[in-house]
Amino acid sequence: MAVRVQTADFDVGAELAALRSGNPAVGAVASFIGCVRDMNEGDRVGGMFLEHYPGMTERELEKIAAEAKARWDIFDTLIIHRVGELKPLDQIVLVAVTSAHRGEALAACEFIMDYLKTRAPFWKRESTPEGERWVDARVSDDAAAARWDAGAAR
Amino acid sequence: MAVRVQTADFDVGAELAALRSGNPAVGAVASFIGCVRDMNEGDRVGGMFLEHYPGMTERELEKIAAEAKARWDIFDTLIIHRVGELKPLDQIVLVAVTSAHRGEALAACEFIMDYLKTRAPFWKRESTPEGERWVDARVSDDAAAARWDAGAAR
Amino acid sequence: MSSHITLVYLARLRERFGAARETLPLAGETTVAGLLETLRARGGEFAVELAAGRAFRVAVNQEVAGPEQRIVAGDEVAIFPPVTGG
Amino acid sequence: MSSHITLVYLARLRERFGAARETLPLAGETTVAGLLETLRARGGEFAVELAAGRAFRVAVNQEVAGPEQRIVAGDEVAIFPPVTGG
Repeated sequence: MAVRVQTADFDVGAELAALRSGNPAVGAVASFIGCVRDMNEGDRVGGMFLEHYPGMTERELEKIAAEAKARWDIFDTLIIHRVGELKPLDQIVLVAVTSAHRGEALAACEFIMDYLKTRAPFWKRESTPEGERWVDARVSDDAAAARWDAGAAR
Repeated sequence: MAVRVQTADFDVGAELAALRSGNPAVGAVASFIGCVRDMNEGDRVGGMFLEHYPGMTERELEKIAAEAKARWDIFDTLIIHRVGELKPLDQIVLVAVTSAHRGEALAACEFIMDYLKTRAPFWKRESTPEGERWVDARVSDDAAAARWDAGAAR
Repeated sequence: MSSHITLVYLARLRERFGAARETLPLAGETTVAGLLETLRARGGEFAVELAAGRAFRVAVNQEVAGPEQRIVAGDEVAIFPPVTGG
Repeated sequence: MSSHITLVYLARLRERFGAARETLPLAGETTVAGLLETLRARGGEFAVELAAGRAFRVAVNQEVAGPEQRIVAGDEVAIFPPVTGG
């Protein structure tokens, strides 16, 4: 149930290997990597700054991980989220879940990402040719997270 | 849309980095790793042999990848499946999907895994304390794949 | 015993209000709604950004809070835009 | 021009039939159902494993095929258990 908020990049291969290492009951590792895109809302993005609310961020991520653990039959979760200056192609976030079976691992991974996008206190400020701008929250992110609240069948 | 069937292990970090390398439009990388468990159906598994149908295997995996590409707004897919002798903790399969957005990448990744389990010609023979046995197909795998045929809403 | 609360402003609101945090005296207790009323009464960016209908969130002691949430001395109250991480 | 088909047996059926592949003469054409009838007529493991109600699959030229699928000389016909990969 590790949660890390850091400016440094992360090594996906090493993180996934560590998450399942030594547990031969793990049959499934689902993971998601979020990356900085060079375009958003039709504008070219040269880079971004990711701000967060230290303290609350870690608490929210731990709550999200605990909720996933309570909802699905999974072994372990990993959430790494970067903050600070990031440029296109950089990795922003890694979410990984181990389970005996793929359905649980994949569902929990998606659940964590949907909640992370709507609940964890991160804010993106993008650099575009027109200057810097704070990214507005996406309605589709709220809708994605609301699915889980409604107990939507998968 | 790379498909590889091989006896050798694979480097997840390097594969995922290569899949998205140089494409700054990629905002999401969803991936799934299947691993050999040391228990199945209540028996201890010391190892397994994975047989396939050379030629048909590659064709089926390419069809599955093409179907995913047709159904979701994704950039690229990678399917690596190992065959031959495998032991607990070994990696068996890697499925990875890149997209601009996480929902498409995660859905396509799950779709590929569900179809791979029911359509691609692989067969597992496990070594247990009682000897070798061929693993029977799981009804839950057929059900998981059938979801997509029914056009189930996600 | 502190008789103050700490306000934390984040992201766009930090820029608008020109401060990352401030300390506010608090005698007794108030609510999130009461605090917002106090801040709006300052006028300027506070009145604009915290107007009814504007999209912002409040957390008390790092837990998201609704308008009825009680605030007492020593609390940390954060005000921030809807989140956009990941 | 070949007047044979190639049969491919995989996994458990390869072990049961004691062969990974065999060549069968074929004059004209048949169907998957017709071929299965021919194989069952051999008796032994073929009759047991290919009996109606047993779980197996057939692919003609590496495409999964139903009972009505036509088979002509030169075709590769594989018979195998339900798949269990990944």
